[in-house]
Amino acid sequence: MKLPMLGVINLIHEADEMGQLTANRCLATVPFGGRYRLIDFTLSSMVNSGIPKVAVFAHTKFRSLMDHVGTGTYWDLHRRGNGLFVLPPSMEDQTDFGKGDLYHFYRHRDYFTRSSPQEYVVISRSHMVCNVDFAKVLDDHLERGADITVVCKKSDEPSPGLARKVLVNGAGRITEMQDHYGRLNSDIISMEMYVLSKELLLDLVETSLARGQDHFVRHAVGSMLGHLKVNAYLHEGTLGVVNNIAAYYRHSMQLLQPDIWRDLFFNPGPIYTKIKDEPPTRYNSSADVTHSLIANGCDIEGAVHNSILFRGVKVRKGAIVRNSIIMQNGVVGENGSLENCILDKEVEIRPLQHLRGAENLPFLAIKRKVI
Amino acid sequence: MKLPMLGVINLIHEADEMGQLTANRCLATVPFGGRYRLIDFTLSSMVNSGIPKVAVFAHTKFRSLMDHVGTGTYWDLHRRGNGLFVLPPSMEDQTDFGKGDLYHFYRHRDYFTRSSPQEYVVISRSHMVCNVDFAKVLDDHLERGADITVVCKKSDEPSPGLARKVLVNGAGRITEMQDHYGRLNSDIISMEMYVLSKELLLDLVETSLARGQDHFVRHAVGSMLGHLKVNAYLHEGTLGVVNNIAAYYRHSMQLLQPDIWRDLFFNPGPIYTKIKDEPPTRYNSSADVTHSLIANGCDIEGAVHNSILFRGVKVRKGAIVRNSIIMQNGVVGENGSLENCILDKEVEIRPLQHLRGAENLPFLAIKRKVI
Amino acid sequence: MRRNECIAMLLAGGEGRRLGVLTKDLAKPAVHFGGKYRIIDFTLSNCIHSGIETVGVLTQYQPLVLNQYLGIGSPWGLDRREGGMHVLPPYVRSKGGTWYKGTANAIYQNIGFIERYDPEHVLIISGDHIYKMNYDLLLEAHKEKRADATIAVITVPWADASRFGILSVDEDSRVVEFAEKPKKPNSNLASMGVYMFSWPVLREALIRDEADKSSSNDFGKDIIPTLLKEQARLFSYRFNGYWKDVGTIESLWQANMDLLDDEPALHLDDRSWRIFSVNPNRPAQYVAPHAKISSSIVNEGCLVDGEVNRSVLFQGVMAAEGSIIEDSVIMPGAAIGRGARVIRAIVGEGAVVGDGCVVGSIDSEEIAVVGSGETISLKAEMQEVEQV
Amino acid sequence: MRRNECIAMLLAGGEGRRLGVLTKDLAKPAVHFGGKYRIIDFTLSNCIHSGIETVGVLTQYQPLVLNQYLGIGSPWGLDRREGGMHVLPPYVRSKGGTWYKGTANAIYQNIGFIERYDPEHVLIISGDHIYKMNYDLLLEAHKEKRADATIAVITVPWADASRFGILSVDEDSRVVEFAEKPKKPNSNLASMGVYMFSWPVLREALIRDEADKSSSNDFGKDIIPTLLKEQARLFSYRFNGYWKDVGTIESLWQANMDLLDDEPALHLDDRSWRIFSVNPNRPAQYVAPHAKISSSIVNEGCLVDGEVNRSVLFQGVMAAEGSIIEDSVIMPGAAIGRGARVIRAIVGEGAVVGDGCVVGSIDSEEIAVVGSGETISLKAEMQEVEQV
Repeated sequence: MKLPMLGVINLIHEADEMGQLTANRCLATVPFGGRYRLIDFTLSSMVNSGIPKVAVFAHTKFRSLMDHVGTGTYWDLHRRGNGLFVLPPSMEDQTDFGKGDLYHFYRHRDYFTRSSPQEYVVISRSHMVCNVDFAKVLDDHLERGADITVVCKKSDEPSPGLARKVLVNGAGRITEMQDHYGRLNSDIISMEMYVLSKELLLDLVETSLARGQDHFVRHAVGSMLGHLKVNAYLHEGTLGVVNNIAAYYRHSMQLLQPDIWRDLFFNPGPIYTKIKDEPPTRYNSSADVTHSLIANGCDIEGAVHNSILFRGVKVRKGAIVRNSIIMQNGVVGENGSLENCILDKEVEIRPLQHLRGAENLPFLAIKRKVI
Repeated sequence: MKLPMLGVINLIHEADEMGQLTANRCLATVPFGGRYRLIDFTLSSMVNSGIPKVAVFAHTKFRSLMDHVGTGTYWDLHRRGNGLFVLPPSMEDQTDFGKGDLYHFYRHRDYFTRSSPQEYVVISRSHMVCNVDFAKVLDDHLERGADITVVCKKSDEPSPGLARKVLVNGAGRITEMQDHYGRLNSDIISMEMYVLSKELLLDLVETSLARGQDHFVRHAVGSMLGHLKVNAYLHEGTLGVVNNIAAYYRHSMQLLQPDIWRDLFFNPGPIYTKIKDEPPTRYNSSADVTHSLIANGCDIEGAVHNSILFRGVKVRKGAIVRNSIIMQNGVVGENGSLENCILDKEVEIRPLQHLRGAENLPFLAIKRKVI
Repeated sequence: MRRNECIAMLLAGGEGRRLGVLTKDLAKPAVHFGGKYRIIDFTLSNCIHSGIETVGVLTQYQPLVLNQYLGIGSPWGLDRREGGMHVLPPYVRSKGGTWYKGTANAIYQNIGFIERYDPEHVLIISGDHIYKMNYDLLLEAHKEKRADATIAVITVPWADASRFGILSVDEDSRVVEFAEKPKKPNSNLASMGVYMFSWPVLREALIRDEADKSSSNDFGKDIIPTLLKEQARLFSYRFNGYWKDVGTIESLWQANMDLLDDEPALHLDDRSWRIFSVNPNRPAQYVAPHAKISSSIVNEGCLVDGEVNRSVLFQGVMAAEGSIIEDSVIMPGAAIGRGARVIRAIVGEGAVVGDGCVVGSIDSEEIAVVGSGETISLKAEMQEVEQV
Repeated sequence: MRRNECIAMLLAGGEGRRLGVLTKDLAKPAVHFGGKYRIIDFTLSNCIHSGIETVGVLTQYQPLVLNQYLGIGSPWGLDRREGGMHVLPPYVRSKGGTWYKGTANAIYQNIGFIERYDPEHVLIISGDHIYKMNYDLLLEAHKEKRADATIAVITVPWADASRFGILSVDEDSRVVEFAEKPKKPNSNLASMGVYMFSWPVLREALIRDEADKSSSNDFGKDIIPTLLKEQARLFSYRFNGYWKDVGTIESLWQANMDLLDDEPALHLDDRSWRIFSVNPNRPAQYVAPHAKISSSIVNEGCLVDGEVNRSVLFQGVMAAEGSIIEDSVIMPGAAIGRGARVIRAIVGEGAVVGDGCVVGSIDSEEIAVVGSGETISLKAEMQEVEQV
């Protein structure tokens, strides 16, 4: 059942254009999908795939991360000898902060060398909203004798999120990789999940650093495409690249398609998150809710259409919520209205207040604001 | 049962002259007493006193801290709504690091304002090795109508550790406070445990910061001695001020007095620590152990006198250990000898190696060294 | 071990025969309630909110699901190093063993457990009731009166009084009469089955009761009447909140319906008195473009594509396109097919109401019940008709 | 739920009558062993190390301490979201309930539990034995032979063979004969009470065995002989490590003594096969200036001021100045007074051997026993003498 693979969720210098949503939290803990945080998707995928140990390489603003993941109980990672490790950046001196991720991999190398039995590693990010079976990826990796296997997604409709594009040849080998601002013309993007042997990883880390290179994907993988067999594994399921506001809004709204709801949350396994003891949601006699995703603990007296309500949101009498996302404990006062809005946690909209953003530029309210 | 008091263990700029022992860990997690870390004493005291919530204000090198305390399970602090919070320093920019503790208190003020029912706070450090009943301190604080109550220790025999001295008048009020390098002549030292109301604390934090002062004890307490009623509460039990090597060695060796062993570990409550699944200690047919403290998982074939062995230490045949402290998983090879030594975790002493430090300057071996 | 002022003993052995197919594999305290909870969640949450951190849970009938559900008490904050929650099934002793004979015998058999904690007071409660109560206030009243035992009481309609244990009390709230299900009640103060005892008094009463071969070993029938006869200091403590014994299909259904008023008598969304439960961890519920939901409670993981009115939907319920659910309770994981209609009914855990099927009727007095795991399909219905 | 290849059912109902005063309030699997452990720690640790994460623990006799000890299995890493450890006491069903009649009946009554996990194989083990075994290798052998059942066996001295279930096997390790405690054994291969069954085969065998009114519903006496008679594919799997059934005072004492050799047959300090346990959380042991300890095992929280030789001291034992402990086992929290001598003895949990008292003797064949919580004092000894 247990996969011979370690998990790493690498938060170091993760591409983040989320503006106010990451003012006081890291990208990994941005709330998503009514009750989750972005990191839940990758973390649950790893657990469901049978990966017994996962390390999160934290970097900045990770208090929310520590609070959210704790010792991993909610992901069933509270194992003897630990299943979940949150590793803060080592900070010998203040310049360490700006150094590339390979430098931090090196500082965390104990994690790899001490977890003896697992031979393989998957290095991932936290902002890919998906449900992946890494057991299949490892099978593919071994079957095709790859040095590195990159989980990729082929899509006609590009996500507004920032993603690295790859060029794949007929044999499924990656021949070219470019950062999101590159000009490469390809409909395949990297999901930033890299499977390789622990031995190769440690070799790449040390060799790259010795050459003065400190970026895992650009240097340790990208510059080695000619020397190493780097394969693409195409993920079939749904994917959201969530690292800017446009992508956040678009991929949130996609959850209102029942096929995507089912695919993301149940297939191949369930997505876990931190438990809160919210009661079920109450629909008042005057509630009018259609085409929406509603988390627990909401109390709805008004109208909600085409929207996502997180846990504990109150929509008062006569209020109308359209095409909006309201995070935890938000309140929409009587006869207020929202259209194309994203409210961060604990925002209160006063009675009779009307807010309207644009479909391609939603109105964003920061945490705990009273409007 | 529950005390109306929050606990804070403040690691920010904690006085630390422990040299190599804190090269890769914070003072709070320096191993002590065979199986504990320094922070265990204050943390267990708080829990045994009925303090329901404890925050640890972390600062540097706190990975070992996160690993050690986890979510507080071993201290029975894994409560609904959380009993233990490890709060990393917020780092908006890199200069935040050097700022005084009041600045960080301010950044963590949510912890005080959100834990509504508790009216009082105790602010402590991690390097005071003692077993204190904070319920008694709070009783004293309320009975005598103090603004701030400082837990103090009166002692004829000054600890080699760095401590703040205080002058106490006949009414038990503190009239003068000086840092360890001060010239104040007094046999009473501060145990750096300050009890005050949450309201006063928040007032002091904001007022001091607004005046450009950022040091809790020097500014918020010390400079207010004329304005506020700052009382001393004299602790009766044993105390070790452990923040330099001399104090570390001296207070460790004091544990070999059965009275101190009993007083520190059982009175008024037990000291908790992270559980490891070590087997009981094995004494071989050739073992010769006297006047020592031996943790679990040791395997002793040689001689151990007047020493402290942490968990999993092996003393091979013919080896002799005297007046020494050997931390977790240390190995003393056949016919080796140690006298007046402190070995950090996982040090291996080769067969026939002989090491000898001085009583007032023990030989110190760094973690994982093979000698 | 620090001395406990008060520990609780929770009677969770109820068989709940009158709940029929809903308790086939389930002890009554494990029956689902309120869209998310099991009945026992209420008393366990009451304990932790009242500062009682040592709770013995006495199980007997069908404890498998209940034991698994309770675990070591973590969901209720009762996984403590000292005290905490302990499940106490009957067990064989050196001289052989018996099942608990009555509520008093159940406590008698666990005197050893209670003595480990050396409490001053013992609270006896039952896992069958739905209410939010601060037992600490009961304890305060008990101590103030220097009572031997204090019985929590609630005012019931006179018409219902003969279904309860009825107390008559004097101006000082002291109990002067106690009658178990009296035909002609002298009062409408009913015992809630919540007793605060001084432990030495209870201990002695239990030992004497056990020695009395004619006793049925029950609190209401034996222990309380005997203490009253002996002029022990028995007091009543009046509770004014919502309280319900959900012993029948009708009352289980009604208690669920009670939650659906715009201003319900029992608030589940009270942040200072959260009802803790084992959380199912499902995604947010999905409401389809043409769904209608009103006056209802819906839990995580539901997918609603029909009309839901005055109903309670537990986690993972699927209500397909065109389905209508009214005045009903749909237990976890049940599926209601396309165009199916469920009215005045309880649909059990994992049950399936097939496309186009009809369960219950607005005109029926009785609540229709679909048992846990049952499947109702049009084909089966037609076959039944054919057989007639 | 993901399908489980193999789940374990652990029989922990043993009453251990022959352990006398040591099991008065304790099921046998909860008996202390090896300075820190309880006997059941070994099988539970074996399970998790072998990759078996679903374990049903069948309790019956005196389960209170055992239940509390087991909790939800966290110490053994068995508190899992799916599967994990479940304690299964006997319980009342709709038609009334009975205690487990025999080992096979205990499993029969929990067929419902097993089917929830839909396993391919079921491992039957007992909580009474001390050994470290990788059940995954047993499963591999079982699958390789495409066996219906595979029985773990160990070679015993011919002289002891008549105390065990004895198997005769052919070159292919197939079982050709099985005799429960034969007077004239044909082999010295003894069953360890560790059985790997293919679940469909076991399920059917249990149902048929239950229907047979003449059966004693025991694995060794009924299930295995019947399967053998029916020519089912029964194989043996040879185990070469340390294995001990600690059913008597003598064998419990001997198993503890086995740990004290400089090169013991059973290693407790094996980091790849840790024996997990509930850790007592006591300070490091204190050895006084004039103490002498050799060939012994001493746990946390002990305070040794005397001489300890060839003995096992559990957590929190106090051995006062001038005391002598030899060839003995001192259970948790026991206190040995000044100048007291304990020789060839087992001193129970929390017992007190007063100053100057003598327990046991080097010349005695039998192991002296001081019961849990008992106090032995010179005064009492003298009084006894006076009464004679």
